[in-house]
Amino acid sequence: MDLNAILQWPHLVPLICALAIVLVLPLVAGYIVLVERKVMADMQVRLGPMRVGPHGLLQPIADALKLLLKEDIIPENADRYIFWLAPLISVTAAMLALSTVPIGPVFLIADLNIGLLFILGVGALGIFGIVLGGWASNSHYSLLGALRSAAQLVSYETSAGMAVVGALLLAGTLSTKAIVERQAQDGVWFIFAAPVGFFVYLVASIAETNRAPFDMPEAESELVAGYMTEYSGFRWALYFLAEYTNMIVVASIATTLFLGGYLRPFAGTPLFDFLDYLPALLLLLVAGYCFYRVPKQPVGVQKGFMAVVGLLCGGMALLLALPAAAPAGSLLAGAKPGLHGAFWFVAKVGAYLYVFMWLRFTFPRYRFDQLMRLGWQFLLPVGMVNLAGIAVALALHRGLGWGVVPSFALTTALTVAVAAYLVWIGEKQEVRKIGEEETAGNA
Amino acid sequence: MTNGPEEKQPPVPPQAAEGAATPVVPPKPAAAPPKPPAPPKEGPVALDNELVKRYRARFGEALREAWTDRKQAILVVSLDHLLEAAQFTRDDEQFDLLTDLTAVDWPKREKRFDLVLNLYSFSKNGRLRIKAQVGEGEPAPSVTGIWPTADWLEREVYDMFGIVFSGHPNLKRLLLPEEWEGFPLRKDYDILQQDDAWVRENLGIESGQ
Amino acid sequence: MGTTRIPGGVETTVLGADEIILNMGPQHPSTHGVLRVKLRLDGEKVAGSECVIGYLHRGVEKIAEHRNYQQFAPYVDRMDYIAAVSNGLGYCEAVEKLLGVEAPPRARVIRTILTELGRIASHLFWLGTHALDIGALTPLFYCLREREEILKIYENYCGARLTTHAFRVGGLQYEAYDEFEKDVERFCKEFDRRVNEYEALLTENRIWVGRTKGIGILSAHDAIAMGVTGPVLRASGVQWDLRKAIPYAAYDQFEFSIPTGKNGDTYDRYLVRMEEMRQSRNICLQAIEKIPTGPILGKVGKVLKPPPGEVYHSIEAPKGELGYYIVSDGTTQPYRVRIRPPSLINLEALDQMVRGHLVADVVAIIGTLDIVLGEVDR
Amino acid sequence: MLDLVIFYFFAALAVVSAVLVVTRRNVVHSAIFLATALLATAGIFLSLRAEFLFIVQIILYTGGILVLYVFVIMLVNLDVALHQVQFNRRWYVALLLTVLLGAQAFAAILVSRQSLYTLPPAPAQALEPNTELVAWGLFHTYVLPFEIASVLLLVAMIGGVVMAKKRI
Repeated sequence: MDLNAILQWPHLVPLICALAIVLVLPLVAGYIVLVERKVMADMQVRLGPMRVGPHGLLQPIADALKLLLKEDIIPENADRYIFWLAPLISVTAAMLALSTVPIGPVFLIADLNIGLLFILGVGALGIFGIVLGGWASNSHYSLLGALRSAAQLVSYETSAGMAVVGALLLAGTLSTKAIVERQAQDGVWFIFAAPVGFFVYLVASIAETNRAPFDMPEAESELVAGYMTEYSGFRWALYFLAEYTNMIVVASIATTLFLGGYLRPFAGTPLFDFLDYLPALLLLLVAGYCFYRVPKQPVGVQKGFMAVVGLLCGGMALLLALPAAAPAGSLLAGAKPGLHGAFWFVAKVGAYLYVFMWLRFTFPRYRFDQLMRLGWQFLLPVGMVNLAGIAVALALHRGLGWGVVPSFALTTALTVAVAAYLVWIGEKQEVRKIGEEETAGNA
Repeated sequence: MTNGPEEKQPPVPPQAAEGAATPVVPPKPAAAPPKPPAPPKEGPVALDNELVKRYRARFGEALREAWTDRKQAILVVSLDHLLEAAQFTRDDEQFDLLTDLTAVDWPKREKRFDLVLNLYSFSKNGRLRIKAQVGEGEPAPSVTGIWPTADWLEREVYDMFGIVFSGHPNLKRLLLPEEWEGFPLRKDYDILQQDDAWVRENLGIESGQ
Repeated sequence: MGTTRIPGGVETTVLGADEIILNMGPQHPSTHGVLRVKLRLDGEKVAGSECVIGYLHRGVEKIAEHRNYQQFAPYVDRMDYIAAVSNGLGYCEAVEKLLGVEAPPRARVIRTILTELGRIASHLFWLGTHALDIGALTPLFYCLREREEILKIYENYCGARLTTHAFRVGGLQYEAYDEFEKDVERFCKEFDRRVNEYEALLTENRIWVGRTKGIGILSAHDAIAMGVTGPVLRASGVQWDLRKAIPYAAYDQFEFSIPTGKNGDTYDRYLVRMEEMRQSRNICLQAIEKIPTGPILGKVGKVLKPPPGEVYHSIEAPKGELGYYIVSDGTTQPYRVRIRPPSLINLEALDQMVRGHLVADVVAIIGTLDIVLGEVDR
Repeated sequence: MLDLVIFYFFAALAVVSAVLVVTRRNVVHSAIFLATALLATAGIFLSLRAEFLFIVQIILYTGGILVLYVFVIMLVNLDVALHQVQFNRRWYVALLLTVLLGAQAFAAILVSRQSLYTLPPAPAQALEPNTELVAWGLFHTYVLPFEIASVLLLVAMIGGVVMAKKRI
């Protein structure tokens, strides 16, 4: 069998991608944790992990090993089978959801024509893992955490759904790849057409992934670790993996729907073609910094590892630079959309995740009822109004022949006004509630 | 007059200067100008000011004694009238803050415990100490109905001295385990002593020492 | 909530169908040590609570009866270890009162400075952990950064950071070190900006306000009935601070105001403590300007033998009124030492404050009471 | 061939888990098997290339309704059911009904056997994206019945809220 036939095999790329997801994702999740810790440390005037590997670069691996070697405890009165099954459900659902995410025009497991629905639907199955895990642990903390989680996920899924549907109206298709292509055609990322929708999705996605300030189910200071309280070792790691995979999933959806997916900024404008060199330059900078740090490492092994990291970054820079510089039509230039697409996609997902972390270290935690109120009384109405607004804008544009900018500007302004009104109403309610409590206390 | 160490103190004529105008005297202790060390007479001084007169008028013989010690007013009432006196102190004399409630053990005395209530009045900015003597096994009236804060304080006294408070809503040990034997702050409870059986059973060690 | 409120106690009502008992602690991340709270929950609403304490009971009051007056001084540092200096101040002043001596002016001013620094350190620690309980991770680290500066001053002064044992009966243990004023001044100058920084993170934050406003309301009347003192009482609108009401140490020489709250909720307690930190800083700045010269130790003998009698002396510790009731029988050992721990008595109000709130609020309320279990249990 | 294997796999899974749903005593186990049965059905839809139905099955039944079931099960303590006899004496009535229902279904298959087998198999690749087909059917061809059904559901929903909430 010759090479060409293998390359032409339609299942080759999906297979590679699937393998990559299953095998590499734990590593990626581990490094996201490391990045999170580093970001947190930076915001909290400290250094974060520094011991394992240079600048703590091997920390995720050490953590994974530790988790694997930990004692696996199943509580005595737990439902053993469900206890065992629950984390698996969570992880499987999260990973399945990744299968229709277009990491680049090529790197895609399945281009279903219901792609986005698939991500949403399968992703939501993860809730079973959480609820069942919480129930099977036979502990109040776990059960309360699980119930909170279920309620929270169901509530915010509706808001997220509204935001997603808004963007889908713009795209006119459910296929993830086609959505991105549509943004390329229109020459605008949907975040600019539906900024309110993006905001709603941002908030809802944080809540859906149970991240601070919405990390009710695992509010450490109240419910210890929520549904994960009784879990330890590898099973706990699976939950953790599911959580971070879910973060990647929601970030991918946001990237695909609102941030132009794998498109370069100003993809259609030749004037900005120099941006093609940006990825390579960035990585080169990182590589340079790594080499600069090499002599400062304390031990030989660490020096070596730092150099390897530098080399890896350098290699990737080369990989990204060559297609950009190669003459059009050559084999290398043919690889450009794929490689650069992947870079931009990962960069956008990373930026989205950074916002997650930033919020987490800045805000206190919502209380459960406040979170519910925010979801149902603010986010959902705003999402609906946003959806209606987009529909109206499209009707104005397509039906009445208005310009794109005025029609969208008008509806967006209206949506923002409604949102502001809702905030005002909420504020008033809050004040009244406090007043009532006071009088009740005095009576 | 059987009152522990205070016995030794000979009765002294009523202190006139500070006690009369403001009934309770927690005079500004560290007053602004650092006075030359001419400390006032330390130790108990019998007290007979307006406040005491009011108490005497109200309770008569039930007010056993009144004196100041380090310029702090102390009243001793009989145990039967403690509750009444407490009510009077809070409502009429406006000592609305029960700062502290504790006990002192005088094992050689006939009634071995002193129940000590430290009170503070916001309106007078003054303190008052009310004492009552409690014998072993004799129930003391609970003042939780007057100052709710007495709840835990009485539980602690019960915990440490074994004084039972009648009318307390939830009298059980506060700091020590429920099943503990003995009352550690009594003078006959040695500092090395502990409930060995409890320690053995619940902690699984031979001795806490 | 028609049930009679019996603070601290739990009614023996039959559990309703929807009621569960949730046990918080003694090993729980937000009970600040080994506090155990048994919560009776109606759904997620708290229907009642009972505190189980004593896990850290060391019998400090019993130990006191078997040590002489000086030997016992270091023990009190182990009660409220977050603000150990205050404990020492209260004890030393109480014994001084018992003896009828006074610390020299220089000692009193330095005591004031160190105690106020201790108050700032304690409030900082409270702020960090309280914010952490409510889910804000970051303020803790900023607070600890500032607290570290204070601990460094302590370390330079007496060699210890936490349980300082900085004072002794009759004055000070050590003379202030050369750079003392400069260090305190540098810290105070810097600190003002830092407090503003914390306030920028929290005071106007919608989530923070939402989590703390209207939570754990304690009216002035209830607060006095429950005997709570310190910032908790002041947040309920009672302008009462022992530093002003019955001045001790050198507080009568300095200008400062007593911040009070209005609603007596968690948010007001937060604001009161933030303002107290600023006031403490003011006191420190004033105090370093006029540290008098002179001896640091008054005329006390090597052996302390107070005449028989008793004394109650209390100071405004960061947590509230810290009182010492000492009975002397004329020997070198106290006959009885009773410590009035502010944390214990403030904690007693917990039951009243948590009723009708959610579990999440219980955590906020425990945080806002600012208890130290070392002091609660002694 | 592969299609057939996939079909039988999912069909067997659906039937077996459906049986387990009613035989398990533990309600949560039943719920899990119900989820499995629903997912297996979704799998059959997918093998028929009815992608939209497949995902609707998952989102609505598994992700929506079943989550609610599980939610309720967790809230209500159902330990009692564990100790109860689940098949009571009237089992023969149920059996009779089941047999009748089965016979009816079987008869229907027999009668329509002719027409079922004469339908030409749909060419998989030639199908239009069936999301659009479904949308066309719902919002164009059968828009009136669809709207009527929607209003009915809305009424039911409001009724449910009113009944559940004591005080609005």
